[in-house]
Parts: sequence; C-alpha cells; structure tokens
Amino acid sequence: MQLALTEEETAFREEMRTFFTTKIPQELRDAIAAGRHIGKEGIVESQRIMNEAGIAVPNWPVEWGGQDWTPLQKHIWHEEMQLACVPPPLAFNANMIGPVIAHFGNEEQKKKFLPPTANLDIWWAQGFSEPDAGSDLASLKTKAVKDGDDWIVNGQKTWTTLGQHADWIFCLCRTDPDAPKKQAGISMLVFPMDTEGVELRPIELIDGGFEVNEVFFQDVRVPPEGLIGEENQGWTQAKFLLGNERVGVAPVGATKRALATLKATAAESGDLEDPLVASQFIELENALLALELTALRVVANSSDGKPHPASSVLKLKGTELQQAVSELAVDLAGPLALASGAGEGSDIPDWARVATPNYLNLRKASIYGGSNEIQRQIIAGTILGL
Amino acid sequence: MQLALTEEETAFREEMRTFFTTKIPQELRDAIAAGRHIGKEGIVESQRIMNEAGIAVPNWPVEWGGQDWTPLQKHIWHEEMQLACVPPPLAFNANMIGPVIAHFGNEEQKKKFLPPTANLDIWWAQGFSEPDAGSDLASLKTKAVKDGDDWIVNGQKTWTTLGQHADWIFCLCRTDPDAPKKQAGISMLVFPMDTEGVELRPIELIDGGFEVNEVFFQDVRVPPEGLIGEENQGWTQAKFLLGNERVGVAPVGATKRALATLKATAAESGDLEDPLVASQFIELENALLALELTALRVVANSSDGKPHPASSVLKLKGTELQQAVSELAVDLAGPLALASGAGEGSDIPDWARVATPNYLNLRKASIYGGSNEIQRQIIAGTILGL
Amino acid sequence: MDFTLDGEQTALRDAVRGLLKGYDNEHRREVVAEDPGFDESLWGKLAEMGVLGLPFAEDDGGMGAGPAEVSVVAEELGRVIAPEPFVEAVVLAGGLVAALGSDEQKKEILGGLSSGELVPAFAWSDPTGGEGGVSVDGDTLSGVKEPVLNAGRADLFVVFADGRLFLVDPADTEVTSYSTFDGGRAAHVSFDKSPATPLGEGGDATEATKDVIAAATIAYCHEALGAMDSALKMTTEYLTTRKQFGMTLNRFQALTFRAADMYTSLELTRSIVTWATMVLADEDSDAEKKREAAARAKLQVSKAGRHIGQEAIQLHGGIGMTAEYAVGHLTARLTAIDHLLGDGRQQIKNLSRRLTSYDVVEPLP
Amino acid sequence: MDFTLDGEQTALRDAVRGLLKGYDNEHRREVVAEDPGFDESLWGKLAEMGVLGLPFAEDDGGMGAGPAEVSVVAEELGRVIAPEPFVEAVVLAGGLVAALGSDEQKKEILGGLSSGELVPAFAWSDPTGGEGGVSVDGDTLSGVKEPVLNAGRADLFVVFADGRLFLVDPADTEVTSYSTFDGGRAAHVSFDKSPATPLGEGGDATEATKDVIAAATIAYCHEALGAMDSALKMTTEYLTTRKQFGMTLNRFQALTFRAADMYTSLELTRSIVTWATMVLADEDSDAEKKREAAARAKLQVSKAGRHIGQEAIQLHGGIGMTAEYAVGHLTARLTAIDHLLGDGRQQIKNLSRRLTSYDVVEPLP
Repeated sequence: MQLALTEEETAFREEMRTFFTTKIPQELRDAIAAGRHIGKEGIVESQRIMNEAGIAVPNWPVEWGGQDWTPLQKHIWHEEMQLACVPPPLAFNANMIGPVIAHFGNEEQKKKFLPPTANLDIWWAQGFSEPDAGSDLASLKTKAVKDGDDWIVNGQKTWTTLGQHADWIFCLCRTDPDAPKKQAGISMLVFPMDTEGVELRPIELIDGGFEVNEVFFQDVRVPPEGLIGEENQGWTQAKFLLGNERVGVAPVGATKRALATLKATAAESGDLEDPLVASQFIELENALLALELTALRVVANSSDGKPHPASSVLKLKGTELQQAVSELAVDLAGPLALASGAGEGSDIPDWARVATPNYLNLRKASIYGGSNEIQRQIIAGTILGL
Repeated sequence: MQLALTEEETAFREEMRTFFTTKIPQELRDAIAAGRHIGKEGIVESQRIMNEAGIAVPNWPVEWGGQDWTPLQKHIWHEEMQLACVPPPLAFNANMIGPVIAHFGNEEQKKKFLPPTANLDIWWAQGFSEPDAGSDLASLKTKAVKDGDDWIVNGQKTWTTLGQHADWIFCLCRTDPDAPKKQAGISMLVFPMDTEGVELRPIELIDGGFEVNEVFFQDVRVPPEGLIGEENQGWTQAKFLLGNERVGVAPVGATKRALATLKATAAESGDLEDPLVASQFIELENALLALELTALRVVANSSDGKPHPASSVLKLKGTELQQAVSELAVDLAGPLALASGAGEGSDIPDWARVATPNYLNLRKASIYGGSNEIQRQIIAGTILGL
Repeated sequence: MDFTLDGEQTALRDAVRGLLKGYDNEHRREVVAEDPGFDESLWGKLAEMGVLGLPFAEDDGGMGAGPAEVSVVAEELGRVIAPEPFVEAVVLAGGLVAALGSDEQKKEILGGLSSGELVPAFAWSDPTGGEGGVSVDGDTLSGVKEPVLNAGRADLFVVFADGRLFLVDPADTEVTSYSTFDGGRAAHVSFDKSPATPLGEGGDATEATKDVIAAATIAYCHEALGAMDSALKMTTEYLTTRKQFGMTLNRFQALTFRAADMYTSLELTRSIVTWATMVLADEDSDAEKKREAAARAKLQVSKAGRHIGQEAIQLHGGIGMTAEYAVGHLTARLTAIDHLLGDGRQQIKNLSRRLTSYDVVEPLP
Repeated sequence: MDFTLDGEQTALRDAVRGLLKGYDNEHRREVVAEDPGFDESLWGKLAEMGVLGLPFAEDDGGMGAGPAEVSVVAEELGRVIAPEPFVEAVVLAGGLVAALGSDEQKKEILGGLSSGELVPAFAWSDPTGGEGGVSVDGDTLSGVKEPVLNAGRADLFVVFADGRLFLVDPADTEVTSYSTFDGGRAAHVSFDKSPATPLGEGGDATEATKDVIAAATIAYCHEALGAMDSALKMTTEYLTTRKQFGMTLNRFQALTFRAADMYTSLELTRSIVTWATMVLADEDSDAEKKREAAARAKLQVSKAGRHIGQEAIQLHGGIGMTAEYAVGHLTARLTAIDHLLGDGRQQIKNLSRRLTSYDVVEPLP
C-alpha cells in the first residue's frame, strides 16, 4: 500500500494540469463549466490540440499515437482533463473504433483510419443499437449480404449519438443469418455516412435536444476493405469495444467538477447553511471519492488491456452519481429551473436554467452504453457467479 | 369524499380509547411501551379482558363473538388498541385459525374451538412453513396418511412463532401426494401439541430471543374430526388465512406509537434539534400517515371479507417503516445501544438497551408472513398483470 | 370517512376525461410547440363545462363547487399532462381574487375567468428564488417577477408585493415569455411604475396567500397523481409488450418488482393526496390544518414523483428518453410540480416548525 | 499509489487467517457465551505471532509495524467476526499509551499488551452518550463510565476525564459487566475516589485522543469490511444452493440484482477504507488529513454496513434470522461498529465543518 505519488507522477500531473488549463481555449472550458453545449467545432478543436501534443489517444498502441503511460498516469490525464472542464476526445473515435481497428484491423486499415481518427478528421458514429435490439444487442437485424466482393447493407440503427456530425459509421451487421448462435453471425463494417442509401433522422429527446439519431440503410454498398478484422468476428470486437466503453463512461472528474461548481453556488446563495443541503453535498462528495478510488483500483488491475469486471461497478455507480448531482442542481434551482427556455432579458442565472434539461438528459446515462440493468447482470453473473 | 367522522364513530372511538386505557392493566401497557416482553400471561390476560367485553375478535361472524362493525370501526378499534400499547389478541387465534374454522369448519368444530379460541383458553400455533418450503409454501412435505379413520402425520414444521406456549397447532399437511397440482393435495389438520409424537425445539434468533421453534411430527395420530373443512381443501384455506394475516401485519398504530415515544426521547436529549434527525422524524411520520390512510382505504374496500389486493402494499410498506423506526432508535441510542445485556446497576436508559435487539428482531418483519419479495410478486402479478 | 367520489363528482370526472380524450402525446406536442402553450379551444370548452368557475361562488359566475371537484379536474388534466393552466389561473390567481377581492373585483375577474374570457396569472416568484422582487410605490409597482407562469398569455396579473396583492394590467409591464421544460410557458415580467390596483382592501395578504397556496398545492398534488398513474400504466404496458432476449420484459423479475414498488409509491400518494383534499374540504379544518395537509401531501408527491418518474423512464429504456413518447414528458411535468409552491425540502422545513407540538399524526379529525 | 499488499503484509494476512481458521459460527457462539467473551488461548497465540504488539515500537516490546499491518489484521478478524478485542485493546487503549505514555509506561503497558499478559481497556463513553461522566479530584477519579468495552476482563483502564488521560487499576473501581448484542462484553464502571496515574505528562489529551480515535476508526472500518465481505460471500453461496419454487434462488433476477448492488457497496467501501489506511500510513499526512480520512471511511462503512447487513439477512430469509447461522451475527457486529467512535451522522457533522474550505475532494496527496 502506498498513497504517495512518485516524483515523476507528481511532475506528470503538473504537466497535464498546466497543459489543460493553458492550451485548451478558456471559452471552451467556460462553456463546459456552465453546462452549455460547445458544438462540433469545440470538440474538434480540443481534440486536435491534444492530438498535436500526442495526448489525445493515450490508450492506443504507441506506434499509433498512444502513450506508454502507467494506469495511474492515464487516470491522472483523464481526471485533470475533466477537472479543467476540457471536452474529452470523442469517445467513438478514441475509446471505441480506434482501439478496435488498432487491435483487429489490418495494416492498411490502421494506416488509413488511425491517424485521422486520432485527429478527429474523421468523426465516427456508432451503429450498434437497433429498435428491437437495445440491451439485447445480439438480436440485431441489420443485414450485410455479399454481392461479389462488396457487402450490401440493409436495416436500421438507432440511438446513434451525434450521428449528425459523423463522417463515417462503424456498424454491427448480421453477415451469417444461419450461424448456430446469433452472436456468431455478426461482422463489423465501416463506411462513410454519405454513402448512397444512408439516411439519418434526428430524434428529439425529452430535454428538447437533438443528440441521437436513427440511421437507415437501404442497399448501402460497402467495399471489402470496409470489413474490420474477420467475417463473423463482430461480437468479439463489440465486447472488446464495450469493455473499453464501460471504463470510459464513469465520468468521475466531470461529476466532481459539477458538484464543486454547485457547491460554490449553494455557498453563495446561503443554501449550504441548511444542514440538509450540506449533508447531501457531503454524501455525494464521499460517494464520488469512493468511486474515484475504485476507478484507480480497477485501472491498476486492468493492465493487460482487458477491462476488469468491476468496471461495471464504475458504470453503475458513476451514472447514478452523475444523475444524483444533476438532481441536486434542480433542487437548488427550485422554481427558477422553470426558466429553461429563457433567453436574453432573463434575470435567472445560467446554472438554474440548464439544471432541469441537464437532469432530464442525464436520465440516459443509466440506459445508454449498456444499461445499469445489464451492468447488474454482469456483476451478478461474471463476478458473483449467480 | 368525507373526512369527518359521524357522531357515532366519534363516540365509538372515545369508547375504545377509554376501554383500552382504563381496562387493560397499566403495567402491561407500560411494558409494551418500553419494548419489554410481557410473556404469555400478559397476552392471555389482555385478550381475556377484551373477550369479556366482546371486542377480542370483531372480525369473526357475529354469532361467534364477532362485531357487526363497519370497516372504519374495526380500524379505529385496531388503532386505538395499538396507540394505547395494548397487546393485540393473539394473531394465530384471532386472525388465522378462528376465521378459518368459522368459515370452513363444521358446526361441531365451531362449537368446540371458537369460544376457547376467542378467549385464548386454547393457544394456537401455526404449522405452515417447512425447512424446504418457506416462501414456496406449496412445496410442503409433511404428510398425513389415513390409518382407518385417523390421520398419521409425519414431517417437520419450522418458524413456529411462540409455539412454546401453544396448546394446539393448525397444520398444513400433504394428504394427496399424487394430486396433479401440488397445491391440490394439501389439507388443514388441527391437534393438541401434547399429542404423542409431537416434539418442539426452540430456535435462538439473532437478537438472543427464543420466539420461534421447529416442530417435529413422528407418527402423530389425529382423529377424523381434526380435519378442518374438506380433504385437500387446505390450499384454499391457507390463502384465505394468509389474506387475513396480511391485513393484520401492517402494524401502523404500534409503529406510530414507537415513533412518538422515540420523538419524545429525542426532544428530551436535544437530538431533535439536529435538522437531520428532525427531517427523519418528519419523513417517517409522513410515510406512516400515508400508510395509515392507505389502510383506511383498503379496509373500506374489502367489506366482502376478501382482502383487497393492495393489502400487499400494507404489508410491504408497513414492515419497511417498522424497521426504519427501529433503525432510527439504534441511531439515537448510538454507543449506548451496546448495553443490550445490562441489568441492574446500569445507568443507560431502557429504550437504548432494547434498541438493537429490537432492530435485529424486526429484520424478520419483511421475511415472515409472506416475505416482501412475495408481496412484490403479488402486486406485480395480481394487480399490475405483469 | 369516505375516500370515494360521489355521483356528481364521478360525472364531472368522466366529462373532463371525455373532453381530454384527444390529448395524446402527438397532439400535446403540437399544442405546446406554439404560443400560448395550451389549447385555447379546449380552454373554451372547459369554460363551457363550468370547469373554470368550479370553485367560485355562483354569484360571481362560478359553480360553487368545492376542493373535491377541483381535485377531480386537476387529476384528469395531470393524467394527460394537459398544459392548460387550470391550477395556475383558476386555483391560484382566481383563488386569490376569490379570497380577498372586493365584490366588484370578484364579479368581474371571476366572471371573466369562469367564462373563459379572462386568463389571470399570479406573479409570485422573483429571480432569486424568493417572493420579493417588486416593491410598491404609491399606486404603482416597480421591479421584476420571474418566472411568472403563463404571463405571456395573461390578461391580468395578480402580483404579490411587499406582503400585499395588486392587480396589474400586463400592458403596463414588459413581458418576455419563454418555454419551460415541461412544455409550459413562463416569463420575465418587468414592472416600471406600473399602475396597480389593490386587491380588495389592499392590506396584508400574507396569510390569505398562504391559504390559497395550500389549496393550489393540493390541486397540484392531484395533477401529479394523475401523471404518476399514467406513468405507471405506460410502464406496465411497455413491460408486457416489449421483448428483449427473446421474451417480454415482464419475465424479468428485477423489472416487475420495481414496477411493484412504483405501485406502492402511487397508492401511498393517492391516499395522502386524497386525504389532503378531504381536510381542505372539511368545514372543521382551520387554516393551520389545511396548510399542514398541503405540506404533507406535497412532501409525499415530491418523493413519489421522483421515484415514479425516474423509474418510468429507466424501465422504458431508450424509448423513454424520446420526445415522441409521453413518459419523459410526464417525468418533466412531475419535476416541475415538485418545485412549484415549495418542494419536498421546503415542506420538511414547514413541518419541522410544529414537530414537537404533537405526539402522533392523527389523520381523523 | 498502490492499493495492494506487499509480500510481508500478505504473509501476515495468511498467518492470521490460518490462526482463525477454526473460528466458525459454532465455535464463536461457544466462545461468546462465556466470559470474558473471547478466546484467551487465541489471544495468547496472537501475542506469540506478534499481532498484539504490531503498531508499537520494538523498544517497547512491539513490532514497529504500521497502519497497513493493523488493517490487515482487523480485516481478517472481521471476516470471522472474532470477538477478540484487537481494535479496543491494541489500537485504541494501546494506541493512547503509545501516543502519550512516559517511556516507563510504554515499556510496561505496551510490553505487557504485546506479550498478551496485560489487556487494557479504554474508558471513554458516559451513560448520556457523551465522553464525560468522570471528573478529576487531585490524583483520584470519581464518576461513571459506561459502556466500557471489555472492562470486565481488563487489567488496566485508560480513562478519559476532564480532557486528560489517566491509568486506573480496575481493582480500584466497581465493574458491572454484561454482554453486548454483538457477542462482546461491556460494563458499567464506577469510580469513587479511585487512585489515578496521569498518562505521560498528564496534560490536555483531547487532540491526541482524536488522533488515536481516527486510527481506531480506520481499523474498525477494516473489521467491518471483512464482515461485509463474508456476508456477501455467504449470501451468494446461499443463493446458488437454496431452492424455492423448484429452482435455486439465483434464478430469481430480483435477488441477483440485489446481490450485485451489495457487491457495488462492498467494492466502494473497500476502496475508501483502504485509501484511509494509506492516508494514515503516509508520512506527509497531517493530523487533520488523517481524521478526515477516518471520517470519510466511516461514513461509507456506516451506509454500506447497513445495506449489506440488512440485505444479507433478507436474501437468506428465515434462516438468516437464526443464531445458528453466522449472517445475523455479521449484521449485529456491523451495527455495533457503525455506532462505535461516531456513526454516519456524526461523521457528516465532522466533515461539514470543512465543507466550504475546499473545491473538490482530492484522493491523491
């Protein structure tokens, strides 16, 4: 057991902190801090600055822009980024398709895709969920049928987050409908979103925002080099990817930052003098501490690249806390939260206006990326043997 | 909608309040208020006083000592009894076997059993649960086989509450092992606990008390008149009985009383000035109010004698609140609760000494009498159609 | 003691329910997308039916009905989350006029409100979360109220200022209207020496306002109850039809048990909210009792609304997040009601003042 | 930063675990049924192994080990809920002597404690729930301490009185011992002009006592962690073997999901409790940091202990209520630890003092 950081680690943290607070534009970070949307440009700008410094995709193999960091260094990088309100590298690129291509793709695919994926020259969309295959991903119906060497894709994906910005999509398709297990007949295909036959329809969410989409495929032609890895290997790749995703979605630093901002607001308004409010902050801070320490433990034990099974705990508790902090913001805003649609001329502070849309939007956190029910299933089955 | 009581109802409440606070010995009620055990004698004494006044078994048919009260009157009777810390009539007699014999028994059985059951001249034990048939009651294995006109009973029951005081037992036995559905081959037999072949072994519980028992049957001979109702009708009788039990086990008044006593203690000690403590009292009081009002609604809607399906809500929430109040007592006692085994010479108040044994003992509330999981199943299945 | 509706109340419920039949999610989305954020023609029909004058004296153009009838209407509106400002205009703004207005004011305002011709709005909250913001200067008001619900459509403001109540013509103020997250409308209302007529005698209105707020709180609780009931119904329906892993979701015990817990929350809420209406309607209840009943009902609604609203979305999964589906809007409305007129924490504060003054909470009078 | 045990710590853990192998529920029940409520022969073996002198200087007869080693031992004891008063005698009473005792006192008391010959007890709580009860009069003490853990067996009392610490011979007091609900022993200890020797200089000991209590709190947290781990293990084992309705309980999703939530609680607790030990062991941590770490760990233990303890019994059903089965005793011990040295509510109070003095909680130094 050892609490102290080494001299190198301390220096590394300082380096990251300085980088994030000086190199990423202040206005981007202010927008994140205030809970405003920064748009595609902001995300791209931030990731390119990081990529130029070689720290956008530290989890990738070193030869493709990754960093030979220790798990703790990776954690520090991630935490400092979130604490500084820096928009993180796009998950679809950095945590999902990038590692998959680096691990399963051929040399040509790596060369073609990895550099622009790291630099967000390609914005990727994830084509996994379908209307009838949500948590039960293996039931997906989107078909890819051979036509000569090409694939012809037909079907529908949904919950495609930020698909409206996407240049390419990575897509799980059923390539062998006769496979003995439904998991066995699935392949991962990638193709540009502007391919003929791809149609995107935005879905309005309950907070009024448009961040997810339906994507329809009608006779979409995909050349053979659009297949990642081997045919019918898609399920293995998806599990690999979702494991990475699960670690990625415990937004510890961002939730800490949100809670700290809220605490400052409550201190200013006097709400923090109410012991009922103070105790909520204390309990949430403590739960977040326990979560962060668990993330550190999990990270330290997943050096072989495979996600620790306890990463389900991170997803489960991480999203619960993220939601709880957003709920506390609504409580502190009280009736002022009604001013969600206010523009110029309103006297109600920004944080109170965004509180409820943010709360409603974050109901998704326990649904997307492997619902919390799926996480409980993983814990009960894989870890507890139930 | 109508809040007000009629003049008659107001008078009835006054009558009950006066009866309970003047006719039932003060020392018995003080013991209950302090959370001390009153023993068999206290329970018998209390029930006989009530029975003499004709109010021990108001839910029974009038000809057998019941009262033609409205549902609201029955509720008032029950609430006033609990608020006055009067030990309620023994549930095995008043709520379980009594109504079953009155409903299913023959004239001879009614004459023989009902008067002494109402007067607690017979103390009944419940022989339902078995080691391998807890929540899954229909799987019971205790067998009754015909030997001439008699039954020969072999098997084992468990969780027989207060069986050490019992004169007679009512017992679900498998009488037709070949019945197509396992529920269909069960009968209800009654016999004295001192019949040859009946052996009782006490079970120590985690609070150190002995209130439940195992009961073993080895070639116990039961005459034909020991069969209640018809052969293989036991499952119907059990469901009838458990429905009554479920209404009976929402201890609203007793929990209200316990919370009020605790509030007075916390006010005296100054703990109530802590807003975190005060808010717990407010939330519990409010939840109990909602529960009591729900009991009033359910009672009003079950005039046909069958329990309202929402009575599962009463059991579920009633036991949760009972447990929550006992947990609050432990919290207020703090380290003083350690003095659970203290006798003469201790300076620690009674309420703090009994707090944790009571808390531990009440963990049973959500397990016995149809576990809360079973209640959720009833709600989901019967009410919500899931 | 009787929790059930009588014949006339049942008839009223059925009539309102019938009128709202077409209020499915699609229609509601169309309605809330356009100002004023509610359906003027439906508002007219509610007026025709007598609903908008329900609690007012017949002499003032109303129906002379009581809190029970108001609750019946609120619950039906909540069931379909109809955005019509019944509680805001009738129970709250109208209620204040009924409580304190002069005979003339009552006749004019309540008559207009009952007939659907006049929609009043109550200007209460200020942008700091308190109830100040506007001060009185002679017979004018100056300052800011925000958020003022439905101010953009209002024909008359009832304004709480310096502990008193005033009537102000919206034309004499500056109103900046916007949408609220539950599909409604609110506004920033700026008063600048705006001419103001005292409501009634114009004296201290703090206590009367609290009484009317208690009544409106209970009406909101019924609205929330209706919304919770719909959320649970939608959820159980979804669980019995949606398939995952080759079977319908109601085969997953972890989900059905959570639906059972939602039912438990709902039934407990139904009991306490109905009781609060009964306390409000009982002629022997004093003001303190009514306010306490409102606080108790709202505290339960605050807890149950979160529980049921959050679980309804979660048990629906992704579809529950979409605007096309009603369940998220039910949750949004439950969140709004939670924070209107005092949330759970505020009710705990209200109730804590009297905590040591009684032994047990006694629901019967 | 490193959460794992090193080689020597692992060896210590294995050795202690080996020693406790026979501590099944049956043996434990026999042990706690008789005074002194723990196994004297096992106590002797712990002494032989060096466990009772673990945190003390070698010069005083100890092993010179640190908080990590103490935590390892506490966790193993907690796993089998061994009733031996390791935390009470070694970490708490011994810790006070180590912190404030004169050289002579340390040599004698810590030497005796390490060798198993002397069992000290810390007299802290008074019968009102505070830490007073006893006052100093010259070189004597008068008053009452209760409950004093393990006082019936103690060879020496370390008494907190008027903010100072004293050593008192139990023979000079009146001790009325009784069982505690977790199988331990406590007593009413009456001082009547009992001769008392100041510990060390005899000055104000408030701050030093808080520091030792912080260390003991963290050790208790590890004991609780061991108990929670056992409770979850027993529960999952039960779910995979017990049949109801024709199948093992792990086929009921509502139950397995609850076990998953227990695991989540356990892992979060393991993280924060281990971290607290690391803070305690880190030479750069000041007293405030250590106390805060103790408060944070205990707050989590208070919540998780209830959650896991209650669910472990519920998921076992009836059998979990019986004394023959260990799960109820684990829950009883978790309840005791929760309320020793400050429960969750107390920790919230402790932590609230500094709430506005920092931005985020930073686990790394």
